[in-house]
Amino acid sequence: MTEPRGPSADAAPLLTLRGVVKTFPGVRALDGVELTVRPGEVHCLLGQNGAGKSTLIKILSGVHRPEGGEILWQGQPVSFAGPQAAIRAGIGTIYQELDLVADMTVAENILLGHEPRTGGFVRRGETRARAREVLERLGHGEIPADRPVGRLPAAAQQIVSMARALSREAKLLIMDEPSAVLAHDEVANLFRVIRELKAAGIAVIYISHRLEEIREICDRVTVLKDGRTTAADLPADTPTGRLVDRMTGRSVEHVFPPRPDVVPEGELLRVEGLTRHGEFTDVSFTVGTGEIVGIAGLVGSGRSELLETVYGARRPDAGQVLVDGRRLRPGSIAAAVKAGLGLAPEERKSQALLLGEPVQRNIGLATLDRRSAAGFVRAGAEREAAAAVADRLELRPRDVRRRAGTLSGGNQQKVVVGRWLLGSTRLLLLDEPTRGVDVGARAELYQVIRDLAAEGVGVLLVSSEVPEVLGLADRVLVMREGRIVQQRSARDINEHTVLDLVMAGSLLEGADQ
Amino acid sequence: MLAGRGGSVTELASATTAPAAKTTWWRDDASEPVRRNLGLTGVLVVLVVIGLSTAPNTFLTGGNISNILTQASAIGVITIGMTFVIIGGGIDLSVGSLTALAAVWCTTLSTQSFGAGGMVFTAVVVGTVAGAVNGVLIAYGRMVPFIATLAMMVGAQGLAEKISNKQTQVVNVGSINRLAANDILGIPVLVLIFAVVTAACWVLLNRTTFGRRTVAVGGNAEAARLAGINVRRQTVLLYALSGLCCGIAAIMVVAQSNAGSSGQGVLYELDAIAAAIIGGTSLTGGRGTVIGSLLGVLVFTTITNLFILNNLPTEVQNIVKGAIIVGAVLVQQFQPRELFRRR
Amino acid sequence: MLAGRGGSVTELASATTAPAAKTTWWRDDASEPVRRNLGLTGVLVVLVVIGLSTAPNTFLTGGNISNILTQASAIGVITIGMTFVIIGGGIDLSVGSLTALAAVWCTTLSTQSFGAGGMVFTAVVVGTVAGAVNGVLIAYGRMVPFIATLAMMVGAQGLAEKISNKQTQVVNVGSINRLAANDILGIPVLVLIFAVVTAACWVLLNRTTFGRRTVAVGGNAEAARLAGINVRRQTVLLYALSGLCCGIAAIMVVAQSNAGSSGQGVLYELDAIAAAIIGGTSLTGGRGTVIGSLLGVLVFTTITNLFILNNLPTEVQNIVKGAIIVGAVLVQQFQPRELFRRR
Amino acid sequence: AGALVTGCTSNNVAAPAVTAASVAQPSGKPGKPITIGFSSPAADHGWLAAITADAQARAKLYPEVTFKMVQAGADATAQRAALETLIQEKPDIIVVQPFDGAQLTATGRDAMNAGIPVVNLDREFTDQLAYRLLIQGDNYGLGAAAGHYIGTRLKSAGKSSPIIAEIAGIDSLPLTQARSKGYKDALATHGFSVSHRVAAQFTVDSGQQAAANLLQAAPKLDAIWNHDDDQGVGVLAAISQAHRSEFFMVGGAGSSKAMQLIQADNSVLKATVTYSPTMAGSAVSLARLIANNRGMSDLMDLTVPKQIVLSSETVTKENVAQYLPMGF
Ligand SMILES: Nc1ncnc2c1ncn2[C@@H]1O[C@H](COP(=O)(O)OP(=O)(O)OP(=O)(O)O)[C@@H](O)[C@H]1O
Ligand SMILES: Nc1ncnc2c1ncn2[C@@H]1O[C@H](COP(=O)(O)OP(=O)(O)OP(=O)(O)O)[C@@H](O)[C@H]1O
Ligand SMILES: [Mg+2]
Ligand SMILES: [Mg+2]
Repeated sequence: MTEPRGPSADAAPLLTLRGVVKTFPGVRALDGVELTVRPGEVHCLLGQNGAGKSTLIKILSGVHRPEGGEILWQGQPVSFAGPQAAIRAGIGTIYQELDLVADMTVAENILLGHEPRTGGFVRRGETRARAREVLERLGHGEIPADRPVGRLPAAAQQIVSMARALSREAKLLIMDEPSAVLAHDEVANLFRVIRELKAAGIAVIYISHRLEEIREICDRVTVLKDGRTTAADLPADTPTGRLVDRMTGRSVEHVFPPRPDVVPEGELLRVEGLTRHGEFTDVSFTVGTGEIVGIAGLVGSGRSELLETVYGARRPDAGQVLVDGRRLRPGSIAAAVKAGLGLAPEERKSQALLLGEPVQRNIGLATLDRRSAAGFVRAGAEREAAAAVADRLELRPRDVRRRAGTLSGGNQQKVVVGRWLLGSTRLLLLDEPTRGVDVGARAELYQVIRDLAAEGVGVLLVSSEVPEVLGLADRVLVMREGRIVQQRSARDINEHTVLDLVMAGSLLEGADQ
Repeated sequence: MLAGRGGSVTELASATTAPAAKTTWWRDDASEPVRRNLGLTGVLVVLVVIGLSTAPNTFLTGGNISNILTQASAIGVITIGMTFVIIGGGIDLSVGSLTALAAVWCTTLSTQSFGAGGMVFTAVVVGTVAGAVNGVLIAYGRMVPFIATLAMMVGAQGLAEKISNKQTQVVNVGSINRLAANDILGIPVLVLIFAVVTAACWVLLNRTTFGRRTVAVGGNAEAARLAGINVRRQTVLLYALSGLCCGIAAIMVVAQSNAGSSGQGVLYELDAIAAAIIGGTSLTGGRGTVIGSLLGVLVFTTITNLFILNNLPTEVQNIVKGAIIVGAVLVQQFQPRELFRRR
Repeated sequence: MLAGRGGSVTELASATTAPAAKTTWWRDDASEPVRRNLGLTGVLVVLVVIGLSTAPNTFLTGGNISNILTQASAIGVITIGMTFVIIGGGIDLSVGSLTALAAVWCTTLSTQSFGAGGMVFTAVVVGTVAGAVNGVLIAYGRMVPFIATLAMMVGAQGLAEKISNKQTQVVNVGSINRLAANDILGIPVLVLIFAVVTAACWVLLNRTTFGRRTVAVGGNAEAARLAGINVRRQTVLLYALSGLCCGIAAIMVVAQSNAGSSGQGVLYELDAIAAAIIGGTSLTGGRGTVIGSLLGVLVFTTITNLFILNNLPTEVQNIVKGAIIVGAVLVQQFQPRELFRRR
Repeated sequence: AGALVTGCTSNNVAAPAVTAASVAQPSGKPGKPITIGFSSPAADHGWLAAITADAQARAKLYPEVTFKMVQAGADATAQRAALETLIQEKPDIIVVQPFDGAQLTATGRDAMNAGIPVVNLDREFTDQLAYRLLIQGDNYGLGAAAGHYIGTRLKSAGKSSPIIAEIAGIDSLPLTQARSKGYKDALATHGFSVSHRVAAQFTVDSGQQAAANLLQAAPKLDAIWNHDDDQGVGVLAAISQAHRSEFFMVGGAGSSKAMQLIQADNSVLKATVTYSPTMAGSAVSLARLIANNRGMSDLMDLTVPKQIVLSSETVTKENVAQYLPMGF
């Protein structure tokens, strides 16, 4: 063990939480949390999906009010009446769910609530200038300050969200899974910024399910389980097994299930010359029965669009999609679903979930017809099927009658994937399936995907985490700027090669193609 | 318990028992509509108490109750159709005009010559087709529902005036007129029709794939689309259903007034939307209940009845009605716990 | 997971110059509101061409143009207020009644005795206070805007009837009456007021923190709250602004008719909402422009003027108006690219 | 009588024209070509429809008259827009039935100032400078006539404290207020008062609803006055649905359907008080005379008088035959 990094342990704490309690109808989300954060340290919060991390930070940022316990801010007990109070006290927050106003420009979003102004009039030039300054600092000067935020892809929106938190004078910056929508290069960028903040004496609370990030950036770690602190102030290099044990109460053995040796026979999906102008060009590949094909690439390389086009949610400008050798009607989701395709989309809130509806209905949504007779839904069958999926994916809480909107982020993600585990899906299109999913559940999910493949289901997987693509897929496609630049068996390719291919200006490109 | 200050690594006995996620289903948010309906029932009870104390001799008579229910019938059927549209994420401003159009069309002399069957058929077809046109404009023409149905509201009104030449068309088909005059086992026929429509629509919303799709389309259209639901078709069907309800309501209105006129149905859209919303249907879509809308209609109809029983002048009626709406909603929302909590 | 190989990843990433710079983060259709307004301007041009060909001698005369603009003034001011409310994520059904209430209140004999200043002051205060009450019910009573303003619509109507005793109150204050009769440099005073309100509201929406907060609250109330904006206060202010606009409009209506009556402002809510929406304001909040609403009002007023010039009977007017609305929206939405592409 | 009750409240929209022809004789010789502008509130209501139909039919009788009718919306603002536009077109004379006299007075004055004489039909402007001729029905008299009929009939039936109801039209219109006041005043002269008053919207279904509730509020009634025969269709439907017949009812305005029922004498409707839309035809005829600078042949005066108030007649079984042709 090395010395805990960061400021010395006996510096006066910036923030202390004692016995904080918060309940939602039917759930005790926080049940006596203890946390101590010192100035200038990067403090990580670890915990499974639904452990209460987001709830905790929402209490710190004044969104929720605790029902019990004590919060000491710079030694003084505080109770924030609302987000405004927390902001004024010097706590900035990057929330897990995006908190941007789609129709406002990047600059306006960044300075929302504290616009530079003269007597009620916004000083627009200064707004833009300050926004650019923060974006530069984040290494993203290329994001246009005048563009409405709703027109940026998710990753860019995340950066805007960070820029907003940075634009305020904060003593403590809270980041709730900022890396979930970021690719590795963006994460590196983020870490650079965090180090700068740290150097300036600003404390950071960092939440992530990626343990290696914690090792890289954190000074200390606090682990939550079921709303309680199970370990506080662990050093960053605590062995993974120990961390996982604190989080889950058990150890997670193999992250990636073993790949079968048999070469999949039989072709399920064939994509030929698929093109959508401005998104991707001349994409061709196949997926066999029981084969898992992974697509790696940078954010913005057009992978999501490709999946959606294969699925019929977008109409291609050229090319065709064949299932079992039969051409799918372009632009028809109905045809795709009928042929056995299923898509777990990238944005769970906007693209996948009915947040006001119970989990069981969300899970049953795509296969409604299969559990109905003469137009009548067999609700019992639906509940049973949903409960089985919930068991298989370790949904927390397990109750499938809860509204989907009350689940934690990671558990919502499980519902999205779980929808396609029902019924006779033959080709599963997964777009960032593990975004925000905790280590334990992730392993379960990988196993489920592998099991499905073993049953003969084809899987097309898009992920921004290269190791996930390499570890899970049988075959890897690498996309760059809307083109497939490499197709290879996962055994014959390593992370370094993928990253080289993914980046612009790769030397390997000419050699391989 | 966790006082560990300083850099010391404090570990707790690994918490293997999971005390947290104990769910008590009755406090669960899923029961929110039920609570809301209870609130509305409470409002209704208060109104009944007011009725009993201000008009003790007339309010709770069989005649007055069946009067209230009869008054609620036509607007009730329309509100149920509206509920589906709103749950499906839309709005239908044309219900009043469609009712007028169907009423006028089914009472022209030539339609009347086909007898009651012909009239019912005409009303239902006119309503459904016009509703479907709304749906097509919205689903395929990608018009905002508010504007598309506003255009239909204006246009159908004009068409109804054109057909009737702005004259009130008297109905001479006895069986239609008797619809409103007769009752079965003491229950007026119109009320029975309303009950049947309500029951059927409850089943439709809660037990069928159509109902599920409606909720999905209104709750998150993109998610519904990606789950393989034909959002456009569903949209057309929803507006057609609302139009169908207008057709049924038109027959009821015609039976009640023994006449068809382009002046019928005026402002029904506002009444129907208000009843649905006070019944807990969310204007942003994806949420609402048939029972809530039923209660909403009954509340409004009972208020009107109370006013007349108490002989209130219209201006006072209006002021009091505004106050009652505010009061009803605030009562309905009242949750003791929330008093002490911000959001 | 980068486990184990994390180090190399980081090196690689930091070694390469920010690769994101190569990606295009956006697709260029930021000019959507502009395009939309262009579409509406197109619709207006088409209407002018129709006017020129069907009523060549009267349509483009100075008298008729200032007539159209004058007709647009009062409803225009209300529409601008409504635009703010809708952008802020709400809706205001009470504008018609508030106009009536302000008109009636400012034309009582006792108010008239204070002269023009007293009348203007009364109308503006009545409108603003009633609007603020809407806002309080919505922001603090957590009522759905539709229901809260519906209650206000009904209640204010009753109050207006009560105050005026349902009599039309004639105005004897010369300077108020002259507002509608006079013009400055050939432009009617009412049109000038409308222009000033429009310009001021454009600045308010586009150049002030108030405007930005309106968009934020309507676009994503939760995000606005998290950013430290006082959402409730903003909501109250928005409805008060709408009420203020009703007060101004009441003065304009009173000046035009030399009278105040509880029948004034009937159905203004529908006209204002329709004009705002056709002008590109989104009913879900967060999006809309003052210019679009201005164009929307002009389109509707011009349509009405064309009907009158062409002597159409009302039923035909209605049918044609429905068709024009549909046509206008479809034309406005027309994008050649979209024909070939879904989504 | 059932056979008579066909189709519409008015089976013959053109009927007023026949009456017009007979009345139009005296000053009938053609004059110079003139344009008569006409505006009335647009409303989908039988009586208002009859107003426009009658005016139009009368204008057709005069070959030299160009009839320019503008309709717009259903409120004063919309009508003002219509009239301002009409004024731009400079007709020789304008006949206007304002939505609300007070609110359109300024517009009437504008027309007069622009040199266009105005015939003010039915609803009175508040300023005499705003019109050349006022021809109106008598709303107060309408209510008074109904009140007198009911009062007299109840008196002679020996009732001492009868229960009397009123079903008004749109309550916020000044004309409704005038009618109710006349009714109340007339009843008071008999020592009676209105015990139940409800307001409808001049439409059939609003009449039905108001009446249905009213019948519940008053388990026993002696008399009802319903302001308007069009909404009366609904009122009568509600009465028959409630199986009530212990009272009698008086209508208002005088539709042909109502008169037929009175003639048949098999319903509760025993009388109606006229408020005839034929005043529109008269207004057009008189406008023509004014535009030609002529007087009415039966009067000594060289020009048309400034004001004509039509009286409201009570139509009962005894005299209904005489009024039937005037029904709308
Ligand atoms: N608004 C809410 N209403 C009801 N229950 C809620 C609400 N928000 C959170 N919960 C519940 O509280 C618990 C903690 O959720 P929280 O979002 O804090 O988890 P988390 O640790 O952030 O998980 P994840 O890693 O998946 O984001 C969960 O059981 C969740 O279902
Ligand atoms: N909302 C949007 N509006 C305009 N352009 C967009 C939008 N979303 C994505 N794009 C563009 O589409 C292309 C593909 O973007 P996208 O981020 O979906 O790709 P991806 O490979 O799926 O990345 P990710 O890792 O985020 O899934 C990019 O050129 C991007 O600029
Ligand atoms: Mg979370
Ligand atoms: Mg993507």
